[in-house]
Amino acid sequence: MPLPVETIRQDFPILSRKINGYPLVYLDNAASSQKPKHVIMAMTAFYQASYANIHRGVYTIAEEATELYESAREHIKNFVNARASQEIIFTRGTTESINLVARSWGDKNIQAGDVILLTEMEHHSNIVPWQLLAERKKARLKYIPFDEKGRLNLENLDRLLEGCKITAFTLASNTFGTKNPAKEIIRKARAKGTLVLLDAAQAVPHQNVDVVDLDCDFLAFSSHKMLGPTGIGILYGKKELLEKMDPFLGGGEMIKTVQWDHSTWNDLPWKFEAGTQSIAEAVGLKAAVDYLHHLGLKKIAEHEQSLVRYAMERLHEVEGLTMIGPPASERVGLVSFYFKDIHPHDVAAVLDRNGICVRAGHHCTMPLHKKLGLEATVRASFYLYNAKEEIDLLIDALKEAARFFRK
Amino acid sequence: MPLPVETIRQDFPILSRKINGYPLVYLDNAASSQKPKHVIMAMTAFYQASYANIHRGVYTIAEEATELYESAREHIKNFVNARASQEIIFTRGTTESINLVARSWGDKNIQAGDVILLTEMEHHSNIVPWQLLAERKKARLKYIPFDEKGRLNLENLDRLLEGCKITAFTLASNTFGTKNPAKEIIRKARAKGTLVLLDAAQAVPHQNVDVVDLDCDFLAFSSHKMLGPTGIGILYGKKELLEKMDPFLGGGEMIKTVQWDHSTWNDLPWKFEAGTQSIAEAVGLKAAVDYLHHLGLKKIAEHEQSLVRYAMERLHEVEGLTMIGPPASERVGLVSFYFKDIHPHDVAAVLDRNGICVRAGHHCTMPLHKKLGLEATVRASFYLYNAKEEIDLLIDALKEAARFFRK
Amino acid sequence: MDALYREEILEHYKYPKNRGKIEKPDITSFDTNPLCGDECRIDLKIEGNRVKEIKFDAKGCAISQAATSMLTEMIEDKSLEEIKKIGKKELLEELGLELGPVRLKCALLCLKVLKSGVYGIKDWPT
Amino acid sequence: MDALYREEILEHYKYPKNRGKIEKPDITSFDTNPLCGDECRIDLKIEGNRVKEIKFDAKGCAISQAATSMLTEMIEDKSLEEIKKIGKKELLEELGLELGPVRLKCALLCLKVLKSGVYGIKDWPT
Ligand SMILES: Cc1ncc(COP(=O)(O)O)c(C=O)c1O
Ligand SMILES: Cc1ncc(COP(=O)(O)O)c(C=O)c1O
Repeated sequence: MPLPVETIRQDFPILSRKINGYPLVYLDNAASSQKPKHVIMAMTAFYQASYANIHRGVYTIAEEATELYESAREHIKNFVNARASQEIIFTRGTTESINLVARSWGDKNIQAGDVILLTEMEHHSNIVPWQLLAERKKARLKYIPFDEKGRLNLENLDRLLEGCKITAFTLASNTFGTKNPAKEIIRKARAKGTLVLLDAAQAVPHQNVDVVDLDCDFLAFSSHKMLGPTGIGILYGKKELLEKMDPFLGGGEMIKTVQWDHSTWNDLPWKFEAGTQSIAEAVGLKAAVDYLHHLGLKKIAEHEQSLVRYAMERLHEVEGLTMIGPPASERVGLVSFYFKDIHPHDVAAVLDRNGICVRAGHHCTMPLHKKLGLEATVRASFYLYNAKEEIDLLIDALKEAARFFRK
Repeated sequence: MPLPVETIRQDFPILSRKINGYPLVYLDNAASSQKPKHVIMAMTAFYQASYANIHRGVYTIAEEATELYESAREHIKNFVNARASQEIIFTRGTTESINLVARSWGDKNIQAGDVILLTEMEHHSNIVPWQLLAERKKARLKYIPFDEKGRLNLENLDRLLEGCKITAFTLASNTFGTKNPAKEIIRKARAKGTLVLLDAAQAVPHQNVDVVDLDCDFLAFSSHKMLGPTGIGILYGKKELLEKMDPFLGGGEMIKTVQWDHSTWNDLPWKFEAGTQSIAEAVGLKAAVDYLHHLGLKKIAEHEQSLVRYAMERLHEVEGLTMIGPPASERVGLVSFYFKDIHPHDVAAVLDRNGICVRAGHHCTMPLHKKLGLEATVRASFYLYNAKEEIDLLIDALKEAARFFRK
Repeated sequence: MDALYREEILEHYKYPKNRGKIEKPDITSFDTNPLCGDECRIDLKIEGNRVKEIKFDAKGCAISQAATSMLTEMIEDKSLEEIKKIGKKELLEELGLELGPVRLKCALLCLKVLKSGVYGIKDWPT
Repeated sequence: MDALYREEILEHYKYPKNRGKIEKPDITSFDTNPLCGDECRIDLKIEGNRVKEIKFDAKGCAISQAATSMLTEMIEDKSLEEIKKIGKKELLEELGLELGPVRLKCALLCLKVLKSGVYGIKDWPT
């Protein structure tokens, strides 16, 4: 049975909104997803009935809040199949998760001359923290190149891994949509003793991700892209590694004892959770995981695959439009494209007049765009609530935009 | 006209909850505050009608979301009377705000032997980041002592400020309740060229805080203690200082350009806001600021002052109970106390049976407690929705606890 | 469509005024919009404190290109003092558009570049 | 009140068993609960792989003191193997209380200390 898209759409209040009289067609899911009422209601109910700060209170609502927060961690642990809940650290998002590793693991383990290996299709959030680390430590950044189809070229991988202490790459590209051959890279990295961080921001919301099966050392993702609220994200890390790492932020909750001149640290995962956490957000995220789990990631992936296949077929019809990236079968549910003679902003503006939300810009992958000789592209990205009919509307609007600017 | 407490209580859905058949009496406001329906509804409405990622989208809901987010910043700017909205940086909370300064300002400006001056009554979040910085840089931590009434002893302040690059202290103590003489300390610090960071976590929710009048360099506070949601906090910093500081986290949105080997940074305040921000939380915080502003911080402060005065009077009635800290007139609305023969956890547990929420523990001020020779205390902390009658219930329950454990 | 892309905007976009480069400009200034990769360079030739010649080069959307073209028209023959008086408000009136915060940045990049050139301040605040 | 502070718990709290210190313990272990400042030390005298003597010293609430006292009673004369089999479940059954996550930590600190002593592992996971 395919995904019951019409029923699903009823769960997302925003999808009944009209823009300039047109129904909202939300195709910017790679930037952030909309939220089902289950998630919104879970947070509202929490604030209305059980809100309190966690861990420290011995009264009823504080214990309820603590239980909810820690059970969100359990949910995430099961969702990515981690071995222990101590391996799940709550952060503000993918970006903070990666920065945490670059600081806490990186500052301790990276030395002058060491190689840090990224790919040419990384999001800025998986480039800049490593640039800053490389600068602090005089380490060297290298990049696995991509080919003209937006696929990683692994020919020289062994050479690139030489002297490499950590490689950080995305499971799925937010610009090309490419699903990267993570297992192959991880196997080679393992052989060289190189650690692996996976940027799973575009993967966890859309497909089954199993950290044991992948055998990665760290995995970072964001709640807001997987139907959950803003303000919370996740870092998975192998326990042995997390245990040896120094804390990232200092403050309340991450300590065991504080004295005038020094402190000792709390156990995992709290060692990395300084200060009051995103409590209501954890409650919302838990509801999001339930929602996704209930529908099944496999079905969601199949649905998105059928949407991207259909979208790419139909985009071929639009005159002067060029798509970037691999064939549909090698993608998650997104496609980026451009017109040689119309700026992406203008395309997006015309689409917006028709109620259609797409992204126009560099999608936080400037180096990728630069390599393609482009400033910006238009990106349409799909999720479980998107329907084929919405792609038809997209195509119509793109044709209209082309007509308008060429008239 | 005094604060219309009965009307205000109607705005807080959680206050109608019952615990073991008793009405909820929430006296743990220093840990976190409850949320009025205005705040909860603002976030719900946002998720239901205008949710999108910000800054990058050129479609309607993305522009609406961006406008809401940036207008939250304007609200905060006006709330603390900052000169420009570039001086307001969104973080996850007070803890992250202080860590940001310790890293971004500290790593660049603190050298071996420099003094960092704190006080003996700081929250762990305003100790540990400085300990970590001192360790990284071989700097020296010093502490302004407090006297037997929980007041800062400023006798040796000039000497403590020698060689001191930055002093970080709390505007109001979360354990004693003491309102610290910030202006006096700041004046002396200025004279020595020492920068000043104020931990305003316990101040901004309860009284007017004016950064220009105070003339502080940095000010940190949290949304969740001022009726706002979890997951967002604020760092105010003087523009000239923020401009010279390096970024804290690297990633999307905080860059101007990214190239393979280096990047350049976005303008203030975005230079310090890496990755997807706490967007819905900013919307909720904005509603919280509106709510507080509408009632007036002055009235709120007066109400809390009358509550703490009454509470301290009545606590004298309870046999074997000792309060710590200064007289009511020198306090914000909170009071910590202990029984020599009953553990604070047991006190809190008995109170919880009666629906009363207080904190029992070290309140993240372990060094303070150690100096007093205490492991933990009980703390009752008040906010705008608390009523005198709730203090009567607290006193009754404390008397019951004393009877129970002494029988 | 009409509200966003008035005929005049489209005209400026398709047939920009003052596009080009000045060989030896008295003032030249360049900046980018990090959010969408727009770029803008403005060259000025000044004589007796007055704009003698103006050229620009801009990559970007219709709004940003049209705004730059219109801005250069607005300052032809103007004195530096007069230019300093041109603000957001004046440019947006000329454009005659209602813009959200993101597209506003597209429209205002040229003004930022012009101001930072005229005032000689590298990073003119937006 | 009754559910949380049963008579037996109060008895153990007011008149703890095995409180004290062993001069030359074969095993001694100490830990704290960072959330509330509770402290717990357990000393064991072992003979022939069996507990010969046991003493504890604990600062903390009634629950944590009573739990420690009860735990020391549970392991009197037990072999190290038998002790290793005592888990959360067994201790909580003995306590006979329903505890929230925070107070659970109060109750389980003594078990953590005992286990880390018996296994010789410094930071026994909670
Ligand atoms: C004085 C003081 N500083 C800092 C903090 C830390 O704030 P947060 O936990 O929101 O980061 C708190 C509250 O816990 C506090 O009371
Ligand atoms: C591949 C990838 N990595 C990292 C990020 C950053 O995530 P966030 O902005 O939630 O920190 C994103 C999304 O923006 C992304 O698509």
